[in-house]
Amino acid sequence: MFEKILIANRGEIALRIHRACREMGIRTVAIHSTADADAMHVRLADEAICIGPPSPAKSYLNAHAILSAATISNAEAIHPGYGFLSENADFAQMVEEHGFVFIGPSPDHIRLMGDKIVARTTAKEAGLPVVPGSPGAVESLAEAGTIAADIGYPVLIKASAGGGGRGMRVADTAADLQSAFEQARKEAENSFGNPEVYIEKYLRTPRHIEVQILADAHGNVVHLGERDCSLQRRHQKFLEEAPSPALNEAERTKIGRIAADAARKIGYRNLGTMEFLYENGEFYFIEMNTRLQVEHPVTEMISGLDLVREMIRVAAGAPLGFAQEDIRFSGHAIECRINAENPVTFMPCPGRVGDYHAPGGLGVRVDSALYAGYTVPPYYDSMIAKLIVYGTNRNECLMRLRRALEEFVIDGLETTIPLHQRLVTEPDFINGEYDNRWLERFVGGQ
Amino acid sequence: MFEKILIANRGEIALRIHRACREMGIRTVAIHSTADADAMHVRLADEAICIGPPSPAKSYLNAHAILSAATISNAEAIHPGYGFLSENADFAQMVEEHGFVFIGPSPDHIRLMGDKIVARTTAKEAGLPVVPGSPGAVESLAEAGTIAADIGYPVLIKASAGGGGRGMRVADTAADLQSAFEQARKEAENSFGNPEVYIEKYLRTPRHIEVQILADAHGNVVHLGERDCSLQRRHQKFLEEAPSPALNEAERTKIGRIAADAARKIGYRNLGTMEFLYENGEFYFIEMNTRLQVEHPVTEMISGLDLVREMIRVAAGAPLGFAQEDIRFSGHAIECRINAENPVTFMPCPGRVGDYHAPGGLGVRVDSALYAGYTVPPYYDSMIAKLIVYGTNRNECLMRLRRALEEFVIDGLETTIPLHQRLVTEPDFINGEYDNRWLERFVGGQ
Amino acid sequence: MPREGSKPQIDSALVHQLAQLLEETGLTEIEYGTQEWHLRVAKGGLAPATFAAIAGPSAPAPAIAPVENDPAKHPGAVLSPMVGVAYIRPEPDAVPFIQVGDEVRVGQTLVLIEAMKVFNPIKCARAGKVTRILVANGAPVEYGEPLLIVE
Amino acid sequence: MPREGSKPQIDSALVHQLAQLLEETGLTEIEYGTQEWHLRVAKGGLAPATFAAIAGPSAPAPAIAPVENDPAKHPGAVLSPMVGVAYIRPEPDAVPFIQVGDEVRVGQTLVLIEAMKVFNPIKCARAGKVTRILVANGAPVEYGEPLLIVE
Repeated sequence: MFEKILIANRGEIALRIHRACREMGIRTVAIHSTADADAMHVRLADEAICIGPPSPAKSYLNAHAILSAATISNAEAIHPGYGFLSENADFAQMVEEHGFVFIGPSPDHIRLMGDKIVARTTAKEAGLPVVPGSPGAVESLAEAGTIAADIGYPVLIKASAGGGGRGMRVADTAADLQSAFEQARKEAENSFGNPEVYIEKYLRTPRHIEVQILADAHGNVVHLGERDCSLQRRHQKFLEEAPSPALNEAERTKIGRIAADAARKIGYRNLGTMEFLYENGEFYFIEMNTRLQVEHPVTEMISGLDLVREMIRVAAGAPLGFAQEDIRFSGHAIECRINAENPVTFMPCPGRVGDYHAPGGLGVRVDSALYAGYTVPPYYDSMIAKLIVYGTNRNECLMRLRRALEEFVIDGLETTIPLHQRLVTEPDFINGEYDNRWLERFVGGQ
Repeated sequence: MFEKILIANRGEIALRIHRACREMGIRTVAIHSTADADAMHVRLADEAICIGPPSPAKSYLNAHAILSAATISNAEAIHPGYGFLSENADFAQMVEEHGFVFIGPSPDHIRLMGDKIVARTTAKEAGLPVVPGSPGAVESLAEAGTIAADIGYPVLIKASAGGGGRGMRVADTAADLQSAFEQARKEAENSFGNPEVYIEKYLRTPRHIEVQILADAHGNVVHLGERDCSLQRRHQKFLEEAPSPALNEAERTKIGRIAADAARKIGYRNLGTMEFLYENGEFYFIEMNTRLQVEHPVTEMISGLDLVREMIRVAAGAPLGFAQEDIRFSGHAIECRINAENPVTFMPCPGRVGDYHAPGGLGVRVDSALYAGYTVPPYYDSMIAKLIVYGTNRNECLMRLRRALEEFVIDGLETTIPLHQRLVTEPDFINGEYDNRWLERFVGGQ
Repeated sequence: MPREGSKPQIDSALVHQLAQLLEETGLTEIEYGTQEWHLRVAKGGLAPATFAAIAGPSAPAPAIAPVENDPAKHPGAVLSPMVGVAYIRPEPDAVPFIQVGDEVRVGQTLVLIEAMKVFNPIKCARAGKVTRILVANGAPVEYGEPLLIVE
Repeated sequence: MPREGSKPQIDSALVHQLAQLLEETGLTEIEYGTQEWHLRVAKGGLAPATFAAIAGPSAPAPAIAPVENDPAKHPGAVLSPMVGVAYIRPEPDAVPFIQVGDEVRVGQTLVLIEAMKVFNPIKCARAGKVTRILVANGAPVEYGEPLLIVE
């Protein structure tokens, strides 16, 4: 096992990784920008190294600085967390070339899944159901028209290099196609420096369901069930739950097996997530995230596994300690993402935290790097805490979530807690009857 | 189910009960002394009623005031928590006579187990192994000599009305008997107003192992495994774990079955704990606690049950939702009691809490009514927080406990956290090799 | 609670404003505070200032209640010695024990508190005039709750 | 969490400002506080000014760092522009680039920082005299860490 791991991230996920390392007896190296000198992960780590100024490009995205920090601290492995360089194949390759272990999949797999068109083709070949669409990039409006007519409207035009909802446009009818096509290309060009787009069937009321995969370096692959992440606003997940209230046991087992088989076929290693749209009993692969997800705790709660520990074990070459049949899911878990944002306008609200009091007691987990007096810097993501609640069934989980939200105190900042409080009393949510567009409607389409 | 429950307690256990009620959709009434007007349970409850001045005798032990509060708030049931009136049979009876439900066993069972000699006889008749000793009260030194010679030295002289370690003396040889007998009687007289004592075989290196029992009003009884509470100082438990590192599966199943059978035989109802001494593979019943225990969370962690919820359900007349064979234990849990005390001298240290930051993340639960700026009043118990940690096995649990203790910040007060931090690195503790006297030696026999 | 940065800054206008109030009112000292800040100005040869601690990081609830309006703090307040139900008449149709404006003497029953089905007379401990009655007939009262004010 | 002491420091400007307000307003005493800090100044026959350092709700972090002793805050400090390993000599046996007391000119190499196997010369941006060298040869340095002081 590793003696020392460098954590190439910040915020709650840096703390999450630090905790897993501590619990495995592994020493931790925190890296940080000058804006994060007082951050929780910096305070708790065995060593901390300032690698640059606040700008992410010069600190958390600065591969050279991170590798220098790994060198001077004699770290053996680097955990990239999520965001920043976690899905950057070149970074993963540099890490390996410099003799460190990258705690994640191989650079080749990151690269493969990083290009959405290649990912889709690969997924299809590996047996995953995909949304009907263009076989590859669509170069002209004429070609787009032919394909759209073939798969049937509405269609979605998506940037090949896309992510986070940018470079995406819907055409409801043939009349909308031209403007959607042109806007998507333009936004793709602006956002990713690459105007290439492709076309897919647009689903009207899909749910976002993703399957967690874990694979070791010896060809063993398991799935850890699904997460329902349909509650999104502007393609940002807001609340996630496991298991999905929409799936039955047979569907769950089937999609899990399909996802694990596909991961096995492509020789995938470490943790990964296959994201699907789900509508009318059908799954459609959309993309694979080759990293730890923000919402991984809900899977941990129902499977009893520590996913960060598993990532580290697998990266160190250890075989999985269990087979698919050993994995038992029990109970229900929900994660609320708490952002430093106005709960109505969603304007980010960085600043100094006054009182901070996390809820406690049975079945309540808080993953947060906040503390009273901490200043949330304006340079990074606005997610400041994750509240994860477990119950033996969904109803118990909802009731517990409600009381935990009542106890949560974060003063000095505006947060999305009030919106979560409204959400947990909504009949649609209580009944599990929501799709990917429900939350946007609920918050007034903002 | 009840609409409204009055919580006849304070501190973390009042908050614990409040949380269970909230999660069941039951409204809560907090009672409090004037010293606790700012307490967490008071802030969170649906209603709060001040029932008296700081002195416990005039507030939390004031049965009349509590019943008046239940009357004016239209509560249907009263949860007594632990300590205070929780094992007061007269109070339980008054509660019932006034038409409220007492969330606990019947007054008769409380009374039965409240007298230690009667309890011992009852336990023996119900099939529980007991420590060899006098059949009842020992009136004279001569009688004490005969009995001691018969069961063999060392012997323990104990107050019939005793508890908390008062009115207890060991005689190692016949030469010590007279002074031990006289001192025990005197202390019993002073502490409990009753000099009656009895004699038991004194075990040199026993462990304190207790079995959790849960029974409904329809004759269904289950056991929820054991807790090892051997780490004690002056008969006050300091750290508890489940399962016990000393028991094997066969012993666990056997003592659990014996305890459940005994509870069934005496017609016990609601939650209860049978405490045993364990030495050389043998169990010896010492007493039964007819209430919720401080350390109940470790059982919750390994059984997946919410014991306070179960108490409320059973008190409302609901049958248990599971049979013995449905109960599965998994993993390992440890609870650290964190007291506002100097960790070396154990001098209580009430006062104002400065910064407060509870540890979070996977497998960590904190039950505490503290918050930053709260003033711990000097009138009540010094326990201010319980840190409960779960792991899939004991080693994982210990590693997680270590990191959680590193993260816990309680400023402004002296606490026992440093002692827990020392404890978790001690080889004897890590190996599970400790008995009831180990902690006293570890802290220097203070 | 919105909170500004920690950089010490003095609001001179505020000091001037309090200084002027000092002039206008003829007081020798004004102390003013909120949860967030605290200001005291004084004039003349006063006793050394005693500065009470600042409210601090105050928990989820408001720390300071408006002292002057709290009848429980009134020197003439008669506080409930127990939790129960207050009655201001001996019987439903009887006249009240007392009314505002009444002169009361020591030992006179002011209110009954029912607790555990027992009616406990609350007697007057200090003679005076009833200036306020703070409880309604049949209202539940907490320990320490003000029942009436005798001045 | 390791914690440094919040070393009390006096902001003289603040005291001066309040002293001037005292003059202007004719007051004899001003006490001013926020949750973070508290200051009282007095004049005349009063007790001497007490500076009650209020610890405040202060988070785990020190609110104010000791400015004078931190070389990174020194106006002549040369800070490392990257994380890496510092070398004060061009080769293991060579003489150091600079020594304390040297006069340095703009553009002169002061230190090398090795990062990603590349040696980056850190050049002098402002002429002056080297008064302190703060890193040892071969020592790892963070971004922003002071390397030497040129005055």
